[in-house]
Amino acid sequence: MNLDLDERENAFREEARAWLREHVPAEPLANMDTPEGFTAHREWERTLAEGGWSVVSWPAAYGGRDASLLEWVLFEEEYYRAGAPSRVAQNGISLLAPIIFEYGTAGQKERYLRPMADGSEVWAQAWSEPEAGSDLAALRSTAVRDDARGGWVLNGQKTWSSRAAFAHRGFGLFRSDPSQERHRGLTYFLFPLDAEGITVRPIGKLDGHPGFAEIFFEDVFVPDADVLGTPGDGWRVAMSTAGNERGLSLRSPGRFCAAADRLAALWKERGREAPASLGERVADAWIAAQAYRLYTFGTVARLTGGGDIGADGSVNKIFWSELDVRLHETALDLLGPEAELRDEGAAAGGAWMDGYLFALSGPIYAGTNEIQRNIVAERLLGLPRGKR
Amino acid sequence: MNLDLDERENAFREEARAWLREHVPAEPLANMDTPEGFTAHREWERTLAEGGWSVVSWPAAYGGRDASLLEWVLFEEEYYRAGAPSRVAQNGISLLAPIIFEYGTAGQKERYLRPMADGSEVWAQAWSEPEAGSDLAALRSTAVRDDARGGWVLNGQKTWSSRAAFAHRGFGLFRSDPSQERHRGLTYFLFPLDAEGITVRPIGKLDGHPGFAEIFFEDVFVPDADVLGTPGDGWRVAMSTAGNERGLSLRSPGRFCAAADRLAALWKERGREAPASLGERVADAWIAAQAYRLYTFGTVARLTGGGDIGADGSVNKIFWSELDVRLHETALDLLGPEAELRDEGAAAGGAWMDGYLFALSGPIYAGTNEIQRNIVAERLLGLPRGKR
Amino acid sequence: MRFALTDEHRGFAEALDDLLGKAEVPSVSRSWANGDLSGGLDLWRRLADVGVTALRIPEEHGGLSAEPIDVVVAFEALGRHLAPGPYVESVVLAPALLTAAGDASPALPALEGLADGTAIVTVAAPPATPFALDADAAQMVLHLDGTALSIATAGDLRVSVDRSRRLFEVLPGEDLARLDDAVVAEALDTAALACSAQLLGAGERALATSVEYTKSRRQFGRVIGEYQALKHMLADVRVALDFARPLIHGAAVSLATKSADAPRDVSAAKVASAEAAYLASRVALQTHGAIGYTEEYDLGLWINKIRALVTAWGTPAFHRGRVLAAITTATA
Amino acid sequence: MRFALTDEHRGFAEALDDLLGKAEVPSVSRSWANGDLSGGLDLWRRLADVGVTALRIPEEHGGLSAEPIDVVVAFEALGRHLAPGPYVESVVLAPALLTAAGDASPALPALEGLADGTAIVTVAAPPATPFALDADAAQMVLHLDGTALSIATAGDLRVSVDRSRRLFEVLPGEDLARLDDAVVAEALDTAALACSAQLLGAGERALATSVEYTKSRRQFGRVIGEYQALKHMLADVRVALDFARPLIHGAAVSLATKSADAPRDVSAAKVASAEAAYLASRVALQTHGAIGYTEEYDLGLWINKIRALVTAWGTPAFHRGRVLAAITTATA
Repeated sequence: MNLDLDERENAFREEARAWLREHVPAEPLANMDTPEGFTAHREWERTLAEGGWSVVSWPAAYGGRDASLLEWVLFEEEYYRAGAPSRVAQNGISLLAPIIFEYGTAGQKERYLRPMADGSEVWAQAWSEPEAGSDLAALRSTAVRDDARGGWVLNGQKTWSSRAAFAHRGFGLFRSDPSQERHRGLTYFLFPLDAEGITVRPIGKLDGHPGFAEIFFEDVFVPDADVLGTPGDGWRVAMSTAGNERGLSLRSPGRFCAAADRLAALWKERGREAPASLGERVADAWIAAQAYRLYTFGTVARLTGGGDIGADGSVNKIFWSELDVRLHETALDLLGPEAELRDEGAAAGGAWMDGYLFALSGPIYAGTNEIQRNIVAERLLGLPRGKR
Repeated sequence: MNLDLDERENAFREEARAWLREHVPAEPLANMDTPEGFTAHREWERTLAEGGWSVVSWPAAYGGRDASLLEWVLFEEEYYRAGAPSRVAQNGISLLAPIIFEYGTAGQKERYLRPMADGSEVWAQAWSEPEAGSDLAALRSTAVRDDARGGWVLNGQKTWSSRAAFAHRGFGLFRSDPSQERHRGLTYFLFPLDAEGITVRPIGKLDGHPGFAEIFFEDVFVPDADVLGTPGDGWRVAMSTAGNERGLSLRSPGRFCAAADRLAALWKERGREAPASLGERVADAWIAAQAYRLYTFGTVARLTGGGDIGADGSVNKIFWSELDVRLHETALDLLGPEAELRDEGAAAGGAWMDGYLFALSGPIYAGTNEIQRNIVAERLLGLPRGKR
Repeated sequence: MRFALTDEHRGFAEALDDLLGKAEVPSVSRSWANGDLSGGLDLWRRLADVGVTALRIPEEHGGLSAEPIDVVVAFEALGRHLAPGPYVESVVLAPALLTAAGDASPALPALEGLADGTAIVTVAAPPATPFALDADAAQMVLHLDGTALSIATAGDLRVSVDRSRRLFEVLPGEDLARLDDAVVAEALDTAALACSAQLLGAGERALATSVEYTKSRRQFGRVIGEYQALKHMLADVRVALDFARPLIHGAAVSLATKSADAPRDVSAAKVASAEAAYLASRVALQTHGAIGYTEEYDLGLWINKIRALVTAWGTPAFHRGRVLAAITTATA
Repeated sequence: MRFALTDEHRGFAEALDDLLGKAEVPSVSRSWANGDLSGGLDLWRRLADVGVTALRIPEEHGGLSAEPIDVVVAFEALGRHLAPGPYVESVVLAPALLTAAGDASPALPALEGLADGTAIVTVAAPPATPFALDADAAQMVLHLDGTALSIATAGDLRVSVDRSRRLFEVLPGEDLARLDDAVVAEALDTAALACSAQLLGAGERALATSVEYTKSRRQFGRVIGEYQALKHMLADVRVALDFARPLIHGAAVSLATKSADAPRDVSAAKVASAEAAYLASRVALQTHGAIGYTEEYDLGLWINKIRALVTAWGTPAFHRGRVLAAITTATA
């Protein structure tokens, strides 16, 4: 039981810290869900890639550093501590890339990974449909075989596709075997968002920016080369992504630890005028972030020892998403009557309110926390599935 | 919209206040679920009755004062503000008496009400059975017709019978028609707890005192005179009690307002050494008690205007039971390392911990708060019953 | 004692619900947020026609001399329907300040215009209310600094999470009047009460929308309103709102009777209504899922409104502090 | 970095679970509460046989010089199984104090007896720990006042909500030794850590009991564990406990490495474990219903134990205050 870093890990961390100190933009970039912000964030991805920091855990052959899981966590800690920008390439790197590494063909790896790593191609996920939200297996979008052209023809509608308003490419599941239901007969496809037959309709989020979109498919042809994994096997392929999304990779502790440190600083600055009770909530937020950090180190040890995340991903997701909301609520309460401000003149340039609005999506997305609690109760505690 | 008292109400309140100031014991009585405490509490009931304050809302003919609903609330406020003892006769007065007034025969009224009002006969409720807790309609205890003797023969087992360890008489439902299921074919019986064939096994509560008991029935004969309401109609008869128990009558706002005032005093005494956050929780507890008080005045207005409580009784029960727990948790947190003490040397003679342990039963009894939330969701919000 | 709304109150509430229900207020609110005030000003005039703007104007100035409980009834409706504009300022606070200032300064506007809705006045009253809401919709911006009242100039427009709250910085002018402490305190308390009622109305709407949605949205083969987890969340919102309302009504009675407990009671009402409405908004988002998180679905307007009002007219911490101070003095 | 228990730790935990699981500890605890200490003292000796009492005694005095993480492993088991007796005092705190006092006073007992379980020492350390736990089971009562250590006389027996916690008032004697500030701080922090581990174990047991009960108890024609409301409550307990554990392990590492952050980390651990265990106890009561509220059903022993430990060795408010002080200094 220790928290020691070895020489290589220390060196890795020092190098990351030094590079970030040098390169992180002094001024925050515009919101990534605006045209100018999207461009700025892609440029930042290119800068990261040039420094070799965009995909540290990938093999060097694809622009990574073969970083261990622990090193990835350390990098993320440094990244957020440095106040570096949000990752516009996140969906591709976190959700899609692990699948490409596991199921992708040599051609897919060659074609997609490097442009993903340097921000030249940004990916959007296309899971949900209007009638398939929490109940993802209810999806209805179809893929029909086109032997003549050697591919598939997609029809239907996806929604809540993060980044799709500006992204270049998308990935998602389609029902390729109409005789099958629910989790069977689905296929995992990759497609350009400017393909013929695709219409993207941006959707504004609570903060007013088009952070997600609907995607309409009308006879969209996708060649066999862009099927990921085996046709019909899409659910299994995708669920390894879902596990990632809920688990370690999407929300590293660095994010919350950095936010908790900023909150402590805010308390130090404003606490004198604020009610003392908020001090206890600041402490609670810090404790929760620290718990998440240490929990993650425990997960790293388990995964490194060959274990897998399994339903603990749900425990993880419930915890970080609720911690994130509470932490930002505490910050807003500290800001008093100015809490509602979002402009650049607001405290931290409105970052607390923006962070709060972002945090509100946590308990909803990637499987609502209600779904996660079902999973924890049934898979970890062994309670009967029943009718709920 | 006003909170004004008229002359009669003011006079009533003044009289109650003056009498209580004179008569409330200076020292707290022993816990009512001990032999000596039970005796002391019965004596207190007799004192109350002699002053005409034991059953203020009953008709004068039965020892009451024909007090209006509002006057009853006012009396309760004064009662708890005066720090008067818990009411050992509560179950009879609150749960059974309303039923006797509505469904009882002249003989039953004559026989049972006065001894109930002066504490000479204490009643225990006998609703639950080992397999019928939240699901009361699953009860299995039976009543078999005995025409020869002009009555019924009871068999079975009741449990969680409050006060039954020391009480004189009990009331409860038995299945009198074995061909019927669930809510049908039940009959409401009154019986002496020392009847032949009855065995009472006291059960200690978390506080160590036998606050409830199991009651075993083995061929217990009950004459027709002790059937309350029509045989087979027991569910309907009893449910008007359940509504009472959950609603206004069992937990008057006076109890919580007095506790909140004591909490404010404790904060005043100890707040300087306590963390400031507890001050906010003291405020929250007081606000909740005040909300409950005003809500009750609103309910009084509605009931006086001919409305009925209905599913709002569930809203009520959820609120007071959770307020009670939070209020006592706050007090314990204020007491710091001494919070765990329960002896006479503890702050307020251990009353905070005793009150806390008592409060813990609130979210469980008289229909768990989970059941109450189902009722609120389905009956007030109109959500579909479904499979839950 | 009769602690209940009268038939007149209910009639007034129904009239407002009827008027506002037909006015497509969410769309008016969106335009207002974008600086197109025409729809909102039109709505202002129609609300003036049914008496809303005259509520707190003395009868001798063409108003209704209405009680705080009437304010509560009106503002619950305004909150439920999301009406944009400086209602708290112009309908509740400014009349009290201007009445108190009396003829002290001819520079101050006449009450008659406020009463009939032809004039709109907004007010900044730091520290709790540092900005002037919707100054560009008002003919005049007042600035209240302690008991000193002045006419202010609107400065920069700030951005609130609720974009229909157009917050302007203010540059105070010369003092025009010094008001009585007690008058200022009562005026600010009545404003906080109006805000509490708005929160209650907004919370009720968030709950109603959620109930409606969960009754129709299907997932896993059944309507999601069948799931016990959602039922219980929604039930908790019902409970919270049901117990916030009597505190608001009680505070209205305290203000009406000039009770010494009025500050305590207003604070209790603001704390409870903010908490209940916020819970309603969080549960609404959670029951709706992603669609509730969108700008185009109207629910988001209420979610953002509630978030902004939680800290308006005194933060929960400020109001809890007032309650604590009052009850620890009282139980001496 | 390897932030995980070793096989040795797991083996130790299993051995303790095995020993305690067969010892009918709830019944031992009930007797202990009634003043019949024989069963508990017998259990003490058996735990001494597997090394529990020697953990924090230096090797040169016949002990194991074990790390804080070993203490954590042991005390989680003690909490899970409800072992009565002054374990925190005699196994964790007294060894540190006596080792530090060294030969300063021959009046102090020898460490060897503590190590082999033949001696039991309890400690009062006001203000956080004003009473001496189970003084009638101890050969000696120590009193720690700041850094001053004395031998105390046990006074009146007080009544805790957890009746197996026999709290005695103390009459301090003459100072026997003045200890180093840092040593005292570390000793008290290690005691708070042990208490945190007890809480974690007790919380885990409350959860396990609840899960088992909800899988078998039937109401309305099905097992109550099918109800989503109960599922979600229990899931929240799982989450809370899972995130308290790494804080406890992290604090053990901080203490082992003499980190300057140790007080902060111990406090974080105590806050989180108290909160998680308390949640576990509340949910346990709520899932069990009336049976959980009875004295005779064992669950109540854990419920009362957890309630008492929440405020033991520093209240949550005290520990939150330490965290806040540490993090606002660090982020200067």
